[in-house]
Amino acid sequence: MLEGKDLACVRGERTLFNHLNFSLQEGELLLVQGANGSGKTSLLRLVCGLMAPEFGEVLWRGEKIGAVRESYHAEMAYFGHAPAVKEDLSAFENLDFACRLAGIPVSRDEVKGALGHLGLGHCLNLPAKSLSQGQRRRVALSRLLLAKARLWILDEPLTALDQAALKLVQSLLGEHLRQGGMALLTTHQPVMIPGIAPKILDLSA
Amino acid sequence: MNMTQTVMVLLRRELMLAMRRRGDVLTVLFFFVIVASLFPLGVGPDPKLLRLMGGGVVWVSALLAAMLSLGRMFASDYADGTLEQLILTPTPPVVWITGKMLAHWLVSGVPLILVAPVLGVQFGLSNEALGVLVFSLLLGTPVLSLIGAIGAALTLGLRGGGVLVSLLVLPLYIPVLIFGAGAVDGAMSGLGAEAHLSLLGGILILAFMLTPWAVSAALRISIE
Amino acid sequence: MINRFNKYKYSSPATFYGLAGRLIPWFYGAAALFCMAGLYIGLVLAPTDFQQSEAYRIIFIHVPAAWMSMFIYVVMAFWAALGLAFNTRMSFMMASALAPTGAMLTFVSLWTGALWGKPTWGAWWVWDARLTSELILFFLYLGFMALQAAIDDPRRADRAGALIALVGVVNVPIIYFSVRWWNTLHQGASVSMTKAPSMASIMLVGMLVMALAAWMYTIAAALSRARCIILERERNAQWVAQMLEAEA
Amino acid sequence: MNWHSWSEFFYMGGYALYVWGSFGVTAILVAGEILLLRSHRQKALELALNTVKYGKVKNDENET
Repeated sequence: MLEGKDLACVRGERTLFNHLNFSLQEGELLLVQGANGSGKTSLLRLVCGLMAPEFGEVLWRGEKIGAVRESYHAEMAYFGHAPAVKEDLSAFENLDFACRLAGIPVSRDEVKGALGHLGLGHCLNLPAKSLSQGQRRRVALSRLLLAKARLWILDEPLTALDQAALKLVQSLLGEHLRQGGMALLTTHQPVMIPGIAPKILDLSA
Repeated sequence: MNMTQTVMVLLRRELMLAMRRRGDVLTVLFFFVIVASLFPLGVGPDPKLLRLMGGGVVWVSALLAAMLSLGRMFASDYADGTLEQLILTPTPPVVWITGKMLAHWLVSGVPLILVAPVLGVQFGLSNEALGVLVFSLLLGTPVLSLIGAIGAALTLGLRGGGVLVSLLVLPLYIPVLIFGAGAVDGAMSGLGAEAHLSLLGGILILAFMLTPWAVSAALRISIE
Repeated sequence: MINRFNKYKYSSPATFYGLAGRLIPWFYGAAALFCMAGLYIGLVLAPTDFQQSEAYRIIFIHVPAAWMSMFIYVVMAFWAALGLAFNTRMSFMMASALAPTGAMLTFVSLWTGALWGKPTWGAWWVWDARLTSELILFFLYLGFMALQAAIDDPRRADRAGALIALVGVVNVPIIYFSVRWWNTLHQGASVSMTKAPSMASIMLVGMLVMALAAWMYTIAAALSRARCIILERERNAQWVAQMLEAEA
Repeated sequence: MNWHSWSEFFYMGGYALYVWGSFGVTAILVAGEILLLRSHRQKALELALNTVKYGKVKNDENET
């Protein structure tokens, strides 16, 4: 499904990685590991198409992602360092606009359900500026539930979350994978998902 | 989901955000009024001179005010990650970029057009010239948002971005200034404003067709 | 390892660096020769103009500088477009290498324009269409350089600069047209510098020779600046180490 | 030959300030650019030599 072929990434004067290969099939989890500055975030941005690789290519269903941009983006959800939550909008408005702009009309109940799933049911109408950093990240994560994407690309999804939320996110990941989804993620914490052995891609090597 | 829908959703979101940050919109408007009011204090109250200068002064003030508001166009979306998410939607970037530029014009261009007649009266413009002033702003201010978007996109996240954007964008604004102020001049002197206005319209069409592509490229460059 | 990033051998910085190093002295030499010849024609051989006396001799600097300043901007945009289209790093470096020389020549043409204007029009600065356009061109150069200077990441600096150069070159004709329009409307000074003196053919020859000198100088300066940029950017590359060791 | 004496040449029919002002400033600017280029080259060479001797400078931790 998703393949990286002979990828190279150069930032400034440094070659972050070179000759990098990976592949991801339905139901698989790929953990990207490496020291700070080894290019984890760059790899994720490259895979989702925010950045062009210096060399090599990323394939989705056997085609270059640049060539199938629309269908690729429709099936992919990205969660980056910044949660993409507007302070001046409420949790509901944030998710509602985000989904509509992504071309997925959602009802108020669906949004409520997704927020409830992440333990934020009571925050529906609160402006995001009154939410804590961890709560904002959970609002952003609930977007993943609404987007119903096959491929999740998550950059440090577990930072700034408390124990309960950590468990919750891991169980969401497990559910997503069991339904045939795919996930590519970077994290500093260990990821424990029963029944799933993650593939590891180590950039420091 | 079709493209007009995307643009409409984006517009609704941008207007809602602007409503919740009314202060920013009003700041630009006051800036416009203050800059235009400084000129008589600088050159003296001679009505003949002011009538002669009126169109040009209002236009220069509009240019500066439009430039001041450019920072808001992409900066907050860039900072909080919304811009990345927009790029990763299936919608072609030029579509939502057009929506963004339209929203910017509605929020920072239209208020200028509404206030401009008051400033024109202060400078003693004739009724006909006031009409032409409003019409020229109606054709010209969208161009300011369109061209300005390129500068705003290129300077995303740079230190000193605000000053830099003026250096990049103001030279490109010159044709709009010339034809806009020229139209008011033409109306005042009785030479007619049609030629100026149609050239301004031509520039608007050209900018509308070309700038979304340039902005799309610029955002890609800045976000990498 | 670096080699696989270079799609085209001759656009590779290493090849360019050596080639440019060998060419630069020739271009400087040619520039000096043309300049001496041009100055001899312009200052010594060319007769006194019956209208403007000796002041017209400024055009031997002014006109070539003005030509060159406009031409360099177009060439810069050409390299920028090439870089954006084919992702060749050398093209971006050439665009950045040309800008300071272009800005310098634009300034020269403004300066000499002012010095020519004072005795001819009686004012240091006249809002003449050509001078005004040249001033705007100067701003465009400054904008390009300021943008590149503000960006730390060389890749982004290259591309952002290239885009603004392209936007600029699309706008230049529109700006020039609008400024001329504005100028005729306000009946400002419409005397143009090139047609003012009744051009004797020797004057034309002098101007062309000076223009050639400006060409040669621009090429030499741009090439040597490009070499500096390459050295800064590629200092981690194998070939730089080998070259420096060979020289030491 | 258009001139009868050096002083006449330098006098430029009364336009000396303008003519020599133009040629002089241009010469200064060109010479200045050449000097700047030379120092730029010197700096670039020193930078490259330093890199070659002491290896890559790895101080940037930005991951983006």
